[in-house]
Amino acid sequence: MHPEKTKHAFEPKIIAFVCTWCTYAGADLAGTSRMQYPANVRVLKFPCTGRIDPVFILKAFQQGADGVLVSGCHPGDCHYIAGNFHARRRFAAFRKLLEFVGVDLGRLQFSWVSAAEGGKWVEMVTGLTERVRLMGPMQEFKELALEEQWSGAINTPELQEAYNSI
Amino acid sequence: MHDNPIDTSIYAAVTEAIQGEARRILSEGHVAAVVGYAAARRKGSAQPVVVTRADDAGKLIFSAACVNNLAVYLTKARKEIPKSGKIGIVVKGCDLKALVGLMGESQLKREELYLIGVPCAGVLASTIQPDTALTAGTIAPKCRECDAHLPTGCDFVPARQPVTPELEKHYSAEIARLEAMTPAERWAYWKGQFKKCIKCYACRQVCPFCFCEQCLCDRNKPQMVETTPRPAGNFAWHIVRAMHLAGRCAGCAECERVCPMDIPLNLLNRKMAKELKELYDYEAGFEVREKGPLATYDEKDDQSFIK
Amino acid sequence: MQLYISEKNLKALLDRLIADGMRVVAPRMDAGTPLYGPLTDSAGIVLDQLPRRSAKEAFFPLCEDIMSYEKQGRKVSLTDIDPAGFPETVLVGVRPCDAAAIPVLDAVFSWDYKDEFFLERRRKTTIVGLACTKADDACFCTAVGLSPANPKGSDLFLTPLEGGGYACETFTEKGEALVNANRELFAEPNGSTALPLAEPQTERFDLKKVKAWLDGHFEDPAWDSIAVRCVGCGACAFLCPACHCFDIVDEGTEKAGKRRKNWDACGFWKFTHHASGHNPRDLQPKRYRNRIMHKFKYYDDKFGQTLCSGCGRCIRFCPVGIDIAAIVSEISKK
Amino acid sequence: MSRIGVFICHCGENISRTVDVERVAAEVGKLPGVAFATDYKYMCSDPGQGLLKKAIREERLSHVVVAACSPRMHEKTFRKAVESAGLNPFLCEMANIREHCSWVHQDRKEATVKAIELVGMMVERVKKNRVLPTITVPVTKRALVIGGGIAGIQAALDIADAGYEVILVEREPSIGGHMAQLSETFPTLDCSQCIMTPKMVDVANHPRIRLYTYAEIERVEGYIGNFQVTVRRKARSVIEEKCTGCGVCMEKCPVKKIPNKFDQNLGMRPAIYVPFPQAVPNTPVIDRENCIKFKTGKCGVCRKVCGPGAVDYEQEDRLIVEPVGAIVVATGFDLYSIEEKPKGSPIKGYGEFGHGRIPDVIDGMTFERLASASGPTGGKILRPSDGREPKQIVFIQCVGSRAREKGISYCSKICCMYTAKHTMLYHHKVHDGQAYVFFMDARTPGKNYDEFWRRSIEEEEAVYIRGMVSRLYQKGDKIVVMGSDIAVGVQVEIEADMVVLATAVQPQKGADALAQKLGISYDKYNFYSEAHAKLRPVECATAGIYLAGACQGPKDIPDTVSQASAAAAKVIILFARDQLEREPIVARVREAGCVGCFYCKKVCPYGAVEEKEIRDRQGNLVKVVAYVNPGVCGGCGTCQATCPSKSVELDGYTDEQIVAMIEAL
Repeated sequence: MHPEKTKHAFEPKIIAFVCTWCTYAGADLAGTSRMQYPANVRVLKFPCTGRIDPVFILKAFQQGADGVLVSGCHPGDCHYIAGNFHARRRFAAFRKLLEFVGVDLGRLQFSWVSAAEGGKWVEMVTGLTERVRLMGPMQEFKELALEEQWSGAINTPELQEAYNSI
Repeated sequence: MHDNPIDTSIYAAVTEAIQGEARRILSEGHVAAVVGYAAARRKGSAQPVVVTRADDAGKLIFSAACVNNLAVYLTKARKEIPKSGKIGIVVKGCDLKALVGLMGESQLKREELYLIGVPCAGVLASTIQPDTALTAGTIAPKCRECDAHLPTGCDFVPARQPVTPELEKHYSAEIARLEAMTPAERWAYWKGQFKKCIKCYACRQVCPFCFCEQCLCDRNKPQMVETTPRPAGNFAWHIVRAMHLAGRCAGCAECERVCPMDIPLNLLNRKMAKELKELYDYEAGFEVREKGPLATYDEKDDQSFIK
Repeated sequence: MQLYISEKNLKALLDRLIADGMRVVAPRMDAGTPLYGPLTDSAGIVLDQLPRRSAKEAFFPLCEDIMSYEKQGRKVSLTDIDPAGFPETVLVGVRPCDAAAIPVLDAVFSWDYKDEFFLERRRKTTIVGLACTKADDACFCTAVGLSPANPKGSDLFLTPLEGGGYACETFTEKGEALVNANRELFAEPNGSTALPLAEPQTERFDLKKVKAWLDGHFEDPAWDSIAVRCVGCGACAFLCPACHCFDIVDEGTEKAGKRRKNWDACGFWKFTHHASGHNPRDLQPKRYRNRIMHKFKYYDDKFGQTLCSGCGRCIRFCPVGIDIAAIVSEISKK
Repeated sequence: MSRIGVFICHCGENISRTVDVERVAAEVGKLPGVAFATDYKYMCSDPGQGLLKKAIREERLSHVVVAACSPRMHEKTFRKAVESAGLNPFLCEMANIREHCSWVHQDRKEATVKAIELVGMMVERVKKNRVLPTITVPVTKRALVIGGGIAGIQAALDIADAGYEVILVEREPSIGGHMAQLSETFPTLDCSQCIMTPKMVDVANHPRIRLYTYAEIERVEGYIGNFQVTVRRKARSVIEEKCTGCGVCMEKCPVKKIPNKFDQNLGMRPAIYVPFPQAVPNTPVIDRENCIKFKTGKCGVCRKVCGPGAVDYEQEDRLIVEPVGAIVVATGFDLYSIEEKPKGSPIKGYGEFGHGRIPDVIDGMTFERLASASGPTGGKILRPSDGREPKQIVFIQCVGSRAREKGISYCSKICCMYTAKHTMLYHHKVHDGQAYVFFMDARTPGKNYDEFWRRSIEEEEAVYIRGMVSRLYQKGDKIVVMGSDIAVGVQVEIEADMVVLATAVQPQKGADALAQKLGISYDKYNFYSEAHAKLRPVECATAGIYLAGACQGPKDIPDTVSQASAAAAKVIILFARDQLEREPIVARVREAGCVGCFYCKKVCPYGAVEEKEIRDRQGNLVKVVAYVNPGVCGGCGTCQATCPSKSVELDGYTDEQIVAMIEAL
């Protein structure tokens, strides 16, 4: 018997960028422990949070992510000594930039999840999914992607349909 | 208020001093060339010039129309400037900060430069006709919060003291205004601005720190940033640009000055500078530092935003 | 046909066109910058400033889709953009320098290959020109043989009058059709004299002499000194009413995307960069030389026209103060 | 055009129970570039791998995606299979549809959709994968062993006996560790020192073991086969090469009353001392905090009496760099001291047991010292407070361990057995005494362990009371222990003369700091994490580093010794090769785009980035660009994320691969 599943009107698309040593392993642990969490998340594995270029976060939003989770090893636990320390600064700056251009930071979550923290992984994914579900779809980048310069715009029914669908 | 004149009377004497020094270092063979400003056809206008002969030193000027940051001619736009020997360069205080940054990023060597510093009371804003008098209303926004009227650490600075009235700070006020908005309002503001962008890349080409030979945004395998000047691609470009300059830009505001679409690009740079100052107590351009704030870390860095 | 239209009626005309579903494109303020764009009502029109970008984008957009692709399984479906879908447009408030460049562009877009994207927009657009009463020292239309009152390229041309309103003259069927459909908004000329027109200060270039020099000086040390300051952006080409180079890019993902046509600029390093890594225009002076050559020699060689209408945008907005008027004037004296 | 093969694993029912694997195969089979898609019960099995290899050959596959468990589990398996079928192993990727999908979702539809997308992402990624050649690096055939307890000693001896040089580093002045402190050992009751000291001497005499005692690890750089370890040799103030170990200095030292940590502070030692008589090396160390010479500048007796002139007050810490190819970590454990709550410790404290307040409440290790013939009481069980023999003694088990509410949920594993041993030792020494044990369960799995435990009850008359102690307090010279006997269901109150607490086994202090230097992971208690709980219990996830003993989790001596030998075997296996193949996940510089800003060099944690001059044919300097030494590169990719022009790229995680995945969403 499975517990009854609540159906939601909006299922957000969540992309997670994680390091392979801690958070990916933590997510594996959540699996081996048979913990349950929303199926909205798609995990992209990196060697280290140090490898995560802010452009990827931007790209994820542009490609239709409603929420982005970035997670790696706790400070001091980096398999590569200091990758997460560099990442921490990079992300601290980048989120300020995103905030300044009007991205609601509720959609962008950073966390440290160690290989031992399967539960924390579940908590992070569930928390972000639920928060973004309440916030609704990330309209801004989707609208932007459909917008044309006035001079190049053509008013086709397909375009209108695409607009209406978001 | 806005038509309060700003005293630029020292510029004549500064011009004379620059010419004299350029003539001396060229004729004595200290430098192979001097990068400076020269008058151009339009009334009151100035443009960058490379002087290689002492006889041409008289072409050099300094005026409120000498807006360019010439640092760009020492890096990527350098190809046509004589390679051998020291280069002399005319620098305002704001330009000097870029040079300092470039030294930290292994792009320039101090010993290969002869710095002619300019005591500067300010230059004209980008949309102002070059023959306009400098006033509180026509001065470039960056000059309103200038903290480097007199460049330091130069090889030569004309002994003149610019008179610099206290002006209302433009960027701090704009940052505060935007910060007070809701995310949706800020998004709408920037969307409106970025929509105008035509991807002429003038901002990139004049930036002393955009010295990459191949810009990431020009690459197509993979295409990290769309090259089309549509709203989506424009937004991405400006975010990437601001992020790449974070911790490096010292506020010469060339990007904003040259933008033919009046996009307030330096506002993004100043916001990032403000954040990095608050987070890591770092300000670009004051001393040659090997590592900028995003090339280093402290184990105790703030991580209140990380769960 | 010579008529008079008051400022009020001009606005009424625009509002009526808009209400009828016509796209009315005119200069208006866009986030603080004067730019051409579709009006939602006549109140937004801004006629006292030269728009930052030229009128060419009404025919040659900054960026346009020309095709889209979508993969479904192993099938790839391609959809062409049908120019028939382009909207009927009235382009209002076009200054002589902008309007004059448009027929010049007809030549290149209908030469061997007929560019339906450009030509269909041309067919569907009525151009309402406007004489200039102001000029700054970057303006040089008179230097290339045009003038602040030259109606070249306009279907309908407006000249501001003393005491308000405009003298209105039609030059084409399209212009006449626009007037006839809204005849009651126009009146017979009332005898007012035109406002004093602008007088750009640049002396007229001897374009023949300029071309003659260019013919013989592909290699010349002058290029180095002219372009030593050029930093290689595209501002001049993008603001120019006559520059028309474009780049075609595919954008999208493995699944779906668009083929797009974007403005390009010969000042860019990438413009002639070969896939091999070789770049025949390896240094900035060679790129800037192409800009001058194209405007005053190549286009003349091919179409007998000059690719410059003297709007002065490239002078005003060159980040490093390159002044094409000064350069061409210099050449004409050689 | 790629010809990708996609293989969807059922994992028995582990995946197929939740994910419609046939549907996944059908859907991804439609993706452009996918030439073959199938599902199979167990992809990792022999027939599964056979299927994969057959398809590669018959379908002329160019790339492979295996959708199964975590790549952390089987990536190597499938890459090896792919390689044996003639494809470059790095053209194979795994989609994790078990740990990240079927095991964490219950809704079949959602899980199937997710699985299709996860596989789709990997299909797009693998299209951008490049052939990566394996990189070979030389192996430095010397090992570092950290910790000189029984684990470190065993590992060092085994490796050295196999013919390789070993550097053994011990923090304390002598090797021996906790085992040297023990009295007798379960389940045989042989004297700990009798079996330990010969091994210590073996270490000291071994021609291939270089022993650094009173030394700590300062810094670890490099990677498997090629570590550079900086060892800090703390100033001993005695020159080891000169000292003969005669002991005159210790006799003459005017400071005598310093509590000896080795004796759990019950015995005393001088300021110049060896921790115990059988110490190896038998070279004293000056405790500078308590030495009069160092405190006041006066004295200097030890230098005066030292014949060989070995005492050197000016000695300073020395940093020694040792190149090694493998590292065994054997830092052992410590007993949780409930009198003080260590900073950052998850344990909340056991104030109710009076440890530290009531002198005759001691921990198990203190009891060991009391029972040891070489201990402070010469092997007599005497109360620390008044030196009387306790006639009633209470042992309390699981103090700290298995107490989730206190912060530790694990079992310390050794306490049941050592408490049983303590009751026996007590009974042997205090014939008229009575031992009581409060316990939750007796955990005695091990050869002859249960027999041993039963003996303590049946033959040695210990009274085992199932239940926990709620409170104890001092009453006159007695300690009143109040507890419950849940077997009978009554409250019990015992007036004891001494109470022994079996406190939890914890990692050594500073275990986390050492892990950070080594770049190995650890759990929330600071026990070091093995690469796989079952199949790689000795290896760390960081290649070239191995674990032995209680630093990985509570262990008794036989388990510790077994693991130490296992770790040694792993090291010997590594050293059996001259060249080591390493994963070619390294950064490479695209010199054409590099402008030499050296941001990569600034952020590289390995110092792998060098400056390289590019010259034209005439020899003129064109530019200076970055060069990544593939042997030193750790493969984190921080350089690429930092490089403004993306002119450095991490193989295996290129921007193209990552963007392809993002775009597949």
